[in-house]
Amino acid sequence: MDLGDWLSTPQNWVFLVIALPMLFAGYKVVATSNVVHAVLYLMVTLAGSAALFILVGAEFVAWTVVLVYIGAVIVLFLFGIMITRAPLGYDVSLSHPLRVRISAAVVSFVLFLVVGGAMIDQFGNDAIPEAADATRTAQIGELMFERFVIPFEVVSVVLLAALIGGIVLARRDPAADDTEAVR
Amino acid sequence: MNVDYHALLPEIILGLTVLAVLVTDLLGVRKHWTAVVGLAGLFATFVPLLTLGLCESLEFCTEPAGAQRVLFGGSYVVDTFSLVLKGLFVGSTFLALLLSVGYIEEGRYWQGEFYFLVLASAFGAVVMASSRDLVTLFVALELVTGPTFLLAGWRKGDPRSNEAALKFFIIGVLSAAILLFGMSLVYGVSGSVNFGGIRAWTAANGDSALLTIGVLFTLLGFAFKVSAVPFHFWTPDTYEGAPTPVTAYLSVVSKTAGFVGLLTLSYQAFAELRDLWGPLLWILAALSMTVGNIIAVRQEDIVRLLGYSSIAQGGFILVPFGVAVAADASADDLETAFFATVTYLLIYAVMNMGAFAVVIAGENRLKSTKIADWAGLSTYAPGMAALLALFFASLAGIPPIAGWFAKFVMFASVLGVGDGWATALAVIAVINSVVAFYYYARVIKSAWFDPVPEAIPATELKDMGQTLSPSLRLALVITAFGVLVLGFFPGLIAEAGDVAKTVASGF
Amino acid sequence: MGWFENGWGLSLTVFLPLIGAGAVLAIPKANEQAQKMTALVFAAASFVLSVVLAIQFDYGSAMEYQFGTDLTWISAINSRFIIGLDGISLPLLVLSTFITVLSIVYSWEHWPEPHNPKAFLALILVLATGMAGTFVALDLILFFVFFEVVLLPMYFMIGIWGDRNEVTLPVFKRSTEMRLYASIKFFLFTLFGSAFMLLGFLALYFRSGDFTADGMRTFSIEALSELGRMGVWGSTFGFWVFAALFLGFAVKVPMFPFHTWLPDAHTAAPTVGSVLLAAILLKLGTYAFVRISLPILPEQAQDWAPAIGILAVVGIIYASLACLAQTDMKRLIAFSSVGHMGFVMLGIATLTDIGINAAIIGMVAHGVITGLLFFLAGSMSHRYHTREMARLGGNQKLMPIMGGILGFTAMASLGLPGLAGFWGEFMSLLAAFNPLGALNEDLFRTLMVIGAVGTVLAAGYLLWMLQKVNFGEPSAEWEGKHFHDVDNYEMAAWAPLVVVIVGIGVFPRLVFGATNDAVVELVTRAFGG
Amino acid sequence: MLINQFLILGAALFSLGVYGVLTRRNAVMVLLSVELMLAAVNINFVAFDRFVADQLAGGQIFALFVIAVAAAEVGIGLAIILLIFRNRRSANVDELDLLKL
Amino acid sequence: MIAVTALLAAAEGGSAAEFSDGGFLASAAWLIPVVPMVAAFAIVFFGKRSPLKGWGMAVGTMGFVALYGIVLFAMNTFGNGITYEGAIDVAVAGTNAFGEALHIEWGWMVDGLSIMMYFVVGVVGLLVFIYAKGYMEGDVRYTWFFASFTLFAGGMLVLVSAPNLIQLIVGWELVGVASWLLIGHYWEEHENSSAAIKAFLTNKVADAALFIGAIIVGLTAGSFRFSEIMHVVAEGGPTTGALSKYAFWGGLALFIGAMGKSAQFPLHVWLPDAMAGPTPVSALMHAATMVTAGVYLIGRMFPFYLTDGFGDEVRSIIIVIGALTLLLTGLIALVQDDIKKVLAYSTLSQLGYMVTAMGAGAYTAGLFHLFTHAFFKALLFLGAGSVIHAVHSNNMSDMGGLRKYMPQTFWTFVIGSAALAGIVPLAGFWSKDEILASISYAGGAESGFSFAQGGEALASFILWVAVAGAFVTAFYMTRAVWLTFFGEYKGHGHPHESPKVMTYPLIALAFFSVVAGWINIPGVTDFFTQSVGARFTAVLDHHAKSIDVFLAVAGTIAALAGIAIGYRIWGPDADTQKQRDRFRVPVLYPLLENKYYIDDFYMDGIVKPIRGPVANAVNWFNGYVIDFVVNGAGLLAKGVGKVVYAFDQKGIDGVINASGAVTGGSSGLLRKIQTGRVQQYAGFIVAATVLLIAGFIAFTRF
Repeated sequence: MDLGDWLSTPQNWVFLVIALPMLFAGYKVVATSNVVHAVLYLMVTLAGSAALFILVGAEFVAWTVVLVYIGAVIVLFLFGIMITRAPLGYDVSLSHPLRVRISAAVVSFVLFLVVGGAMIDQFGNDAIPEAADATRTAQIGELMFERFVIPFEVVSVVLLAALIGGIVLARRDPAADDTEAVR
Repeated sequence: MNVDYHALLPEIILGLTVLAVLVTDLLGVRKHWTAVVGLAGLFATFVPLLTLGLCESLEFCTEPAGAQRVLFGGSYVVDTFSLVLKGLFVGSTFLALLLSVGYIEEGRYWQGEFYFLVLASAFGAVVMASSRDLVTLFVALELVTGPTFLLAGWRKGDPRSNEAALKFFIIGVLSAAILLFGMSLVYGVSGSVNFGGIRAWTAANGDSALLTIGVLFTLLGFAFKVSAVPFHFWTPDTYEGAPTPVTAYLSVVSKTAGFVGLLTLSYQAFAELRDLWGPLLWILAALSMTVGNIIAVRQEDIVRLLGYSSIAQGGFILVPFGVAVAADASADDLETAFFATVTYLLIYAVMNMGAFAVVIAGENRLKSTKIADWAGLSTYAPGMAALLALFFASLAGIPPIAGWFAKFVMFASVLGVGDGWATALAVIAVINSVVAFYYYARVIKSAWFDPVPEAIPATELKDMGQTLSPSLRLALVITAFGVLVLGFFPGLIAEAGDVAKTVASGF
Repeated sequence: MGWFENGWGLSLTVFLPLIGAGAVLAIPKANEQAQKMTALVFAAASFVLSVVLAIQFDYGSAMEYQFGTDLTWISAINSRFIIGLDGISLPLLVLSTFITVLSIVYSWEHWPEPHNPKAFLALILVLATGMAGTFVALDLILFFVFFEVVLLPMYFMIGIWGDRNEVTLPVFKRSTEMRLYASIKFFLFTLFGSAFMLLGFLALYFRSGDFTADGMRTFSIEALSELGRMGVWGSTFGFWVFAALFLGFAVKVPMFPFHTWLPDAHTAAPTVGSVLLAAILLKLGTYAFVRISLPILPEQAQDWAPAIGILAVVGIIYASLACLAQTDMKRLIAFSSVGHMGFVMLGIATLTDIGINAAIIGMVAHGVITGLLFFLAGSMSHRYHTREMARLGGNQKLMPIMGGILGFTAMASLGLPGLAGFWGEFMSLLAAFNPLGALNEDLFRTLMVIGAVGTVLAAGYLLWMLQKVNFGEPSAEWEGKHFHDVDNYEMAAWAPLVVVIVGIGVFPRLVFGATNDAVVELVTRAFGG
Repeated sequence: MLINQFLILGAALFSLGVYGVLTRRNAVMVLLSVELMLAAVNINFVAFDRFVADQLAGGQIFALFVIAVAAAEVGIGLAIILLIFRNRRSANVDELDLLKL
Repeated sequence: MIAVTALLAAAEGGSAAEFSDGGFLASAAWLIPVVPMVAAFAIVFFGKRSPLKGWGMAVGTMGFVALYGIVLFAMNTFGNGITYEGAIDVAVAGTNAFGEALHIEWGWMVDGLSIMMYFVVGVVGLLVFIYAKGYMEGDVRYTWFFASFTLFAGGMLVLVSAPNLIQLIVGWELVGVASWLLIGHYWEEHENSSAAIKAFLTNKVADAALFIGAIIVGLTAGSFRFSEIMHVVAEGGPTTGALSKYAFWGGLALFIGAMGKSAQFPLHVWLPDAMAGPTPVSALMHAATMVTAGVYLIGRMFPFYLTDGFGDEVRSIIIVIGALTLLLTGLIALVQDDIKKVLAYSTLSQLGYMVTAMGAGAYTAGLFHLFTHAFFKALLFLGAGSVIHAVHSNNMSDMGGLRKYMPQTFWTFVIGSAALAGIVPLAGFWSKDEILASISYAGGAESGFSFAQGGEALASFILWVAVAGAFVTAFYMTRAVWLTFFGEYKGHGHPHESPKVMTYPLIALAFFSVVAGWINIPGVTDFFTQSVGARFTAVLDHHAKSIDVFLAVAGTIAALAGIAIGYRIWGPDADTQKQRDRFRVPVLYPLLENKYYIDDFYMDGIVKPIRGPVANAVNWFNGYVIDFVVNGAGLLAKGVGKVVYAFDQKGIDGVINASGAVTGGSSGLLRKIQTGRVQQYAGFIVAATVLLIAGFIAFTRF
């Protein structure tokens, strides 16, 4: 199907409306020279992805993204930036010099081309089947606790470990520094 | 739903142990009790492993031994392979804890949390051995890796340790992302997260460009875990910077976890895609062996040397995968290759743990890991020097110490195919093992042949560090005994490897 | 005593020393006397057992493996614990246990620096097990393991107790301690060889699967020899496998281009180390040729025999000439080993039963003779604190007995008829006149003539060595010094060797009686006689 | 809706993330870029999930786990960064070289 | 075990039939070699403690051997000839080319030839041993001397009792070693040990040939037993073809071996130097043992050398070598001042006679000369020894006029010289005459076995060489006698007659020197012929049935001429010093004095180069070529490691280097830690990944 037909379907317009800002925001995340802005741009991208999930009918995932990412992770990032007193204003030295940037750009662009090419080669014009209804959250829940209970438990341990370990590392323990520093 | 709790018992016990450790820590008793609890838990975990393994000889056991216990619709399987590797993980973690106790206590570290994290990571490894779908595999892998990021930085005051943690972390998350991207593609193309499903689809449709990318990304994600060249860069720094027991843990458990991923994916999920992973791992094996060995020759720091040595050993462990490049490799050959990898992993675990045990003992005594400072060790610490020689000779693969058999099965697996490429890999491996002899011998030489450096008066060394923690002594005894017995009776370990190879069946 | 025949006797002979090593290590460092006694007891026990084996041995059927057993060992690769004793391995087994005992006796009062009897004895005993095991192993992997067991102990012996003088590598102008250079050289050389040897073994293993009745791959030497007899290996396959094995064994022997580790190792090693190296370790290689290469790859052996023969003879002449240039007594003896092993290899290269008989008696003779020579060299440098022959003149005057024994041994070494050394040389030359039918007669006869010239050169360097060391007036630097002539421990260690040298020389049946039938059988099976 | 439009978007974001990882000097920024990559992965998963009409909703569940794990990793990462920052005994931004990895 | 074989006595038939197997004496003859060997070791271990310091044992042993020898000789000569062969199988080592087991045997031969040798070695040996007691009195290594001396005789007996080539080699080398010990007896002086080594090595060169010869003959004949070999030669057998195929080379190699021991030109150089040993050693060595071994070997193998199609071509070489030795070495004797050297060269010349005879196919004649020569040469040496003992110098220029002081020595010496010169009716005359006769017969057209093209001509030429030799012999002996015993005494101190223990042996030997020849006077007695004729395989040589008057006269004239001219030059009324100068012929004299420069050639042309440049070159090769490769490989590997590591470090370095400075958070630390490496790693990883996928897709897709 050609571009015309593609544009004739409304969802695609919606898609474009969401996707293009996402790409722009994504670019800013890696390009902007302001730490805080970068974080906010990331938020935009994630929000976009959430929107896309709703578009394809994966509500639960979408809301989780909003909750976990925008609700927690982003805040975490902001805290991190605050605590480490990273420059809140513009900081041109936020990225490596141009030489590095160019080579990195080449690498990632080639990566994009190869992967994208492979995708087109693989799926061509295959369309996502029109889903009768969105995936029911209940269904997700059932699967989660029957089929995927093990990973669920595991991930809980991951989080616990991250939490406890994070605290231990991040906290200032008295006098540890100088004694340890010697070793 | 009805779950086969017998099959899950090891995970359950281990999970409870993890929590128990945490609780003990809160109780505010002497910290090393947490370690004791952890050790006890690990020990307890062995029991169900045995009952599962020796099932038919036990009356209460319903299913015959070796039979696959398929859980959760095939996303979680308890078979001989997973049992053997769980045993390996639990055992090596046990040793790792033994190594830690003295070290951690002395260094004023956060003990309870330390053991908690180690055990959590081990828990992940154990789960990994049974994972048969991408989700479980990924999550388990993250559980293995996550805590190790933190543990690498456990020597909080030491910038080197911090560096180690950060480097490890950044490379880790990057490769995790790559891995995930690959998994997503594999899932998308094959339409299933389950190994069985993936295999079925590939069997029917063969591969495609996108699938190739997916598979490669996935495997490369694991290549990072096993620190195969060129994904090894983090290894030496992290090994050197992290607390040495953590290094030991990384070099054995977390590395082996990576190999488990490679094994299950290659021989099950991507069983039909041999022409993809065969060449890939062939290349990685050749690179890892060669680069790892050549660089190790130059090392002056013993931990760093072990880092490169473990890269090289990783290469040796990868060699059997190279069998897959042979188009006419029979199912038998592939099973042999699988057997070889598993056997190598088992022996490697024992001897590498032993090597690190000695290094920790020496570090504890000399407060240095410079090989030059270890000169003349035999004059004031003959026992330690002897053990050093023992384990390094084993790593070098000199009969009659365990290592030789690992190398042997490795050679055997690739030579058996009679394929040009496979044989070429064998020859590369031979030359590399000769190179390896040199730097392992160098350490032995320095410990035995060289005079004590003037800087350190031998008298001081004599009384210094006589207090090897009992746990460390225990670890040394276990590993030393292990390498000797396995050296003379490699049949014991070969059996384990033999039963494990069922996973590779059905080619 | 059924248990004795069915493997226990042999296993005990092999493993007692290892147990002894454990026992020695268990004894506290201070208690040296106990360590010595323990070591001696275990070594002696092993020797006695081997003698009992030799007595019980059924010489009527020397071609069959006796006292053997066949147990499961590594089922995963179908490698089995197969041991056995036939006419070929019997003399070598006895030799190894014998020399071990003498080494311990000698060490009693002669400890090399740094003084550490415990470790030293333990290493000797481990060596003993490795050596004895190699001679009885009938499974390639078992053989390989034993073959390698000797490696580490010898590495340590050279490295720890070795010669501490500085040497400067030619060309590269790097100087290092002799022991360090020699030890790593020995280590890497040997491992390099054995790595290829292992590849060869594996190749055989995998090929064997296609030919055995039950399709089982096997490492059993007997089974593989049977296949070899049937000539199942392809020519190119066989060629490469033989090449791999050749590399592994030739390094150990050592044959001409691969010999350079030997002079350094022998010179640097402590006395007992050199003795064990020369007396036993070198034999592992030659024995492997007889036990493995020839029977398993007979056709390839015929293709390779000329090359081996040529290298052997080159080695003879080359070593003799090198000896003439030595100023260091021990180094001279070391080089002479290369020459003598050349005769052994020449015998093997003829692929005739005469030649192989010659080779085996040559091994035994070289074992006792060169062993004794190294003992003497060790004791002399222990007294004079130098091995420079120029400075040792007139030793005969200062230490008549030692000088006498030295003269005797030198005579034995140059192949004086009536002493052990003669048979190896003469018989291998004799065999070279009538090599196996398939081989080029003219070539081997030429080799015979050159080899005969080699005997002249050998006489030359040994006589000149005696002239420099024993004869003339003692140099002024020993003026007024008192030198203790041969002491009791030395006498106890050397007298038996002297007796054996004369015994074998006068009555070669001591060796031939055991070997001949086995060798004839071997040749007949491999090359159709 | 084509599957590819989602995939290409994912690939693009992923490549951007890679670019970021390679170019950012500040550890936090690097971590941000990784999050970007993970977001791309999630898009892939969900899109594929719908595309193959997976009865097990494997893709969505996978995405959920990815989110959780990502959160954990952010936590870990920030903790490490914080630790390193603490070992600089100074608030002077110019000395925070370490973070400008 | 003991397979005693009265070998083939019946099977041979013909001439061998009437021989007896010697009964008990023969079957017990193994004692002859064994007793001395045992005694030698016994003296080493117990000699010092024994009353006579070992001399007792030694002389007792020799007495036993002598007695045994005399009895056997008598039985063999005057009774039936004895042919007996005993053998003990000591090993079977593989199978020979004919599929038969290869036996190694010790054994003992009791036949005419070996019995004659027993007799000679025993009798001469006994006398020399007795004499030695006096001569060696007060020597530092008195006991040791007798031990090795006994070993010397014992080795010779092993040699002559050998029934097979291998045992012959054993005895052969034992003699060599014993000679090495004895020549180097005074090893404090470097020259002596060098002389010993020279003797040993020269012999070893020949022995190498002997090895090869023995191997060739033994293997092709299918047995190492002389009896078997001769059987194959004479009667023919399955292996005859094989043997005759290699007979020439085998025979030649064996002869080269013989040349070594019997000091034939050009391997004669060791013998004169062997004078470094004590005089009794020289006496025994030159008379009965060692040098006779070569001749004995040829005699032992005689049928092989005689029979067409086997070794007969070799004889043309043998005879030429013999003739050369005969004349050339005789001439050297003319210019020697050292009395022992004179005798030594005369020995060489006489050995030349024997070998020439053998070459001419004269078995009996050759051995007969060996027999007689043994006595008078021993006599002469002991006489010389007695003189040296008296004047403490070897040089005739320090002697003169000794006949007044030591009459017995003088008279016995004169008798010996006369015998050597071949004056009727002394022993030397008969044996030399028989040799001349045989040579002339070989030169005669009717000789049944002329050995080569134009052989007759060669032989008849050599006949005159031999005659000339007779002349030379007489000449230098006259010179020796005169310079020693006549004129004025030029030495120091007061010479005196030697003790009885030394003079009695002289007298005894003098007696033999007179009568020994009478047992084989052509046409009158042929005891010796009968005696040495007792062989398993009959030796069909020619020996004169009646005196060849012409040759006898020619020989005598030559001898008398020699004496006459000798007398003319060295005679009493001539001023010896002036005569000496006249005697120094310009070119010839230096040539002779330097022994034709052969020794110099060997030393400077062969030995020194090998010991020096060649050996060093090889050693250099070892260190600078082979080890260069080895060490080079090692260092190269290290170098590569360095490079790769450097590359690796470009990504990784910094932290480790910093680690040294890492204590205390100095800003220097920070600058060190400041490193963007991690992203380089990341870059590597991503790049590698992209490359891999691109590569794989390229390979799998297109």
